[in-house]
Amino acid sequence: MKFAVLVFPGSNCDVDCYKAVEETIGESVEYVWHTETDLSRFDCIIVPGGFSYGDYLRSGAIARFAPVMNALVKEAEAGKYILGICNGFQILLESGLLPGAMLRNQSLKFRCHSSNLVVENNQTPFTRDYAAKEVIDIPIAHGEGNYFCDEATLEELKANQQIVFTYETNPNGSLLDIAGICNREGNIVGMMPHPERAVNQILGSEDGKRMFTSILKTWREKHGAAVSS
Amino acid sequence: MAQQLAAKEPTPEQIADLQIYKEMGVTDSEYKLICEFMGRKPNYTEIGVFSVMWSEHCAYKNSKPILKRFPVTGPRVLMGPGEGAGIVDIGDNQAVVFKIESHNHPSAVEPYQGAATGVGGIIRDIFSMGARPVALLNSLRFGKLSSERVKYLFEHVVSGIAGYGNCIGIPTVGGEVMFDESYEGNPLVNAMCVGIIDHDKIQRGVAQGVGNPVFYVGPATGRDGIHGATFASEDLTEESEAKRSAVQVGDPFMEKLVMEACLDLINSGIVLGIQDMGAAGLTCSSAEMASKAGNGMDLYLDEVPQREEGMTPYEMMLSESQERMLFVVEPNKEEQAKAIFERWGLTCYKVGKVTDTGRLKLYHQGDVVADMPVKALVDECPVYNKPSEVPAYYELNASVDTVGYAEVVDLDDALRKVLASPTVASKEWVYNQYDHMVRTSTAVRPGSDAAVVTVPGTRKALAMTTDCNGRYVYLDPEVGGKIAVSEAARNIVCSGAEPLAITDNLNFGSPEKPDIFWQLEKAADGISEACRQLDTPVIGGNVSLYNENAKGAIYPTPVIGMVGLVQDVDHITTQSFKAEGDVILLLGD
Amino acid sequence: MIKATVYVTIKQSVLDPQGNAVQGALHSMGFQEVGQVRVGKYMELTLNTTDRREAETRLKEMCEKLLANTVIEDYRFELEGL
Amino acid sequence: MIKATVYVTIKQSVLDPQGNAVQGALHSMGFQEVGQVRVGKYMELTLNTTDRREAETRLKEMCEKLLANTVIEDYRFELEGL
Ligand SMILES: Nc1ncnc2c1ncn2[C@@H]1O[C@H](COP(=O)(O)OP(=O)(O)O)[C@@H](O)[C@H]1O
Repeated sequence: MKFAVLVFPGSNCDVDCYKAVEETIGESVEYVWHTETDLSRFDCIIVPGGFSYGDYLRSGAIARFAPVMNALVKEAEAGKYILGICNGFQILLESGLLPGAMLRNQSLKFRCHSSNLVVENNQTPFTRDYAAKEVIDIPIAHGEGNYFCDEATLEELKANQQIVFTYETNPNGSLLDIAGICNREGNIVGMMPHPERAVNQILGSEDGKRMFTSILKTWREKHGAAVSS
Repeated sequence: MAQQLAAKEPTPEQIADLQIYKEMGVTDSEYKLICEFMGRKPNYTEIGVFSVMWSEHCAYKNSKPILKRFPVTGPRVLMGPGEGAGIVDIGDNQAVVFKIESHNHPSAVEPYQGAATGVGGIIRDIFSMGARPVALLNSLRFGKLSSERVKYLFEHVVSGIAGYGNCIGIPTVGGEVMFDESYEGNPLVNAMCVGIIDHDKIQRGVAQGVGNPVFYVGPATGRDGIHGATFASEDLTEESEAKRSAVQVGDPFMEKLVMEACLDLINSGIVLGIQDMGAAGLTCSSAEMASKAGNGMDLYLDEVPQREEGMTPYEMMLSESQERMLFVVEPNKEEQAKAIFERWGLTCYKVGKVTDTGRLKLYHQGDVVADMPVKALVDECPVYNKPSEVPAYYELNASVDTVGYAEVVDLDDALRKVLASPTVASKEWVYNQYDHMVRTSTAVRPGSDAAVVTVPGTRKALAMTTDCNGRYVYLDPEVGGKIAVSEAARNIVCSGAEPLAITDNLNFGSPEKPDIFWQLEKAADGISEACRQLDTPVIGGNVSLYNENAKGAIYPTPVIGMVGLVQDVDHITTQSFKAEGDVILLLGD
Repeated sequence: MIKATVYVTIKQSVLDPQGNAVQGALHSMGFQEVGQVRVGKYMELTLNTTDRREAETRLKEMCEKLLANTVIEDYRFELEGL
Repeated sequence: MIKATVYVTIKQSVLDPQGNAVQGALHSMGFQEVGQVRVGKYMELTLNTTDRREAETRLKEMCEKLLANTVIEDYRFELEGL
């Protein structure tokens, strides 16, 4: 399975995502520069966290116009797996690949700490190795993670099981404690917490690992068990 | 045009007659000395350049005799004080690079930007050595939290540190915060950065090779912080409040790009010398780089990108616009360097060349607007041995009966009071605003004794801490200095690491006062003694003097930043009790 | 040259964390008369064009695409010849 | 009730990283005509008072103390009866 980690000017969790793929599932992974225009060789594309373009104006707003984003939209439509983490989630929202928008944390402060998430939907390609309603420990680190969408969208999210993770204790004021959502088809997941920071006991938690094993398992099933990498 | 701009500036004669140099912090005798080195009266640009090069901040003219006391060598020290940061061997061809620096005065005026640019500055010191910055720490002191101004300063300093470190993606893993009246109006904001480097990648700030081009990279130069370096060496007055509009604004996004591009440039192996433009920007970096190579430098100021129109040579040379670097490559490597920066969306500008004249020569709009001997700028600032005197309070305290105090009866109440004091209380509110996990190497997060950061690709880790109790140092500077180093060492050892070396930030009052100078001397003696005993040489540091307000000087606060080596991540230990029934032992007496 | 001024505000239906925080701070500072507070962005752009009509179309495009996020924000702008 | 509109802008001599980033983004999106961009704040406050004079004095105080950081920002405001 081939992973891409996008790199925008100001991305800073790109290295962490790359390492996480290597360490958890050992699949092939490549950095892809924001100027590239073809992502068709990849099976899963990770949009990492950080402060793309300094998060100036609104987080994710400027990154959305990078050339690589057209390619990302194309692969999204083709059903490739896409995971947006933190700033990556914000970019997916700004680009319209996921519905809604981010407001500043209610406290107006950046918050970085461990946080307990409830797995609301364990049927997505990224979450099938978790149990339904399982509580997992995945850290957060963001200043704008206060998820918002209008009522109609929220109803849709609920109706289609698009809410993937919620916070046990809401750290930012997000609607319905939302920590992560997916698109209707389920191939695109965006989340504020950082699974790539929870792949090793030395970092405090290993609960993020199963996001990577889940996606590998899904892909293998789809492509026949014979394919190993 | 050059004449026109210059016409608004005082002439060399006016500078002499009206003693304009004094406004720049140059004394009469220093001015005379400068005239001798120049062989004539300096013009406005030249005296400006001298004034910053001869400020305490750049020349350490009052503190040099103090710094001489420190032990600075050891079998593991690869680079001691003098360069951007010190470097210590950690085996396997790897080394740790670290340094602490203050941004006290800028933070008192504009806490968010002051603290943010302090972080930006120390990061540049680390990556300009060729190292990858892997962790940040900060040591903060404020007045009592009951005051509105202190709350404002505290809140904005913390968000400034967070704003910069989080954006650039270097985890802020530790530090300390203390509150005491003595820091009222004079907060201390010290930032430390730790980096990792391979031995063969170590860079120096030298302008090598006569004829080689000198490049500028980073954002355009504006009128930011003009005279910031001398400003930092003056007492805070009502007047300095009015100098506010010269506040530098940090752009961590820009620094991220500059950092990645510079590390790529260094890895490509084509850099001959590189230095950041810190205090006194272009002046300090160009003069120091030329001096270290024993060369001279010509700068073409028209080539310097400018943010504002009509900037004078004086303004360009003294600007403290942030996130800028100066570097030298061979002429045939120019295109390669440009391509590396372009990939990061940056432009580098050829602004000068290395010469064999031993002079710093500035060209602007067709004229030579300044021509100064490099050696005089960098090495010839007079060093002062200030008078020192035992303060009256010290003798008074020495005679106080410390045994006769009433015994504490209500221990519960006493404990509660101690725990409730902001200095002792949990600092979670602070460090939860810092991204302390990015780079996924943080093995021990803030909240324990020292933070521990793993060294990628090895079983090793680095433990790091900052410590100082200004009250102890005030009561007895020598003992207090020893305590600061020892406390840092205990924090390191308790994390499973062997202490390697320290960096220090000497935050003191005005050295012109004999009792303050005495504090400085004694504290340095204490630090030196502890460092000798513990085999932790001083590999770099920073001096911040004149931390005074109307009520007097701050507590003498020599902040110690210490780094230790954990040989194997399995040796990492943390503070918390682990399991019921475990035995608790008390070590020491 | 045309000078454009763009105002971006958070929609009435959306909670404005910054506005609430400012309101709270003003109250605690004794400015009890302060009712609702909304915090938005104010941008000044110079446009190298003299064609006002075109400037208007282009600016609208900039706002829709980048300057405002219409999921949560409203915008309006003014143009002024220089 | 009085409606106050406050405009906070970064002083001309002070670097505006956000403005620069927006300018760069607009250029790369093909809006070449965009010259300088400066990003500031725009606030709307309702004031529970009818005394315009007083509102003015009080608002000035709010700006100086909280709404603007006068070290690096300028502000101006408008008042309007509701
Ligand atoms: N300014 C700061 N930045 C980051 N971490 C901090 C800061 N201040 C305190 N900390 C962290 O909080 C913890 C407790 O700090 P402190 O109360 O000073 O305890 P100690 O006396 O054990 O150092 C330490 O882990 C320290 O690194």
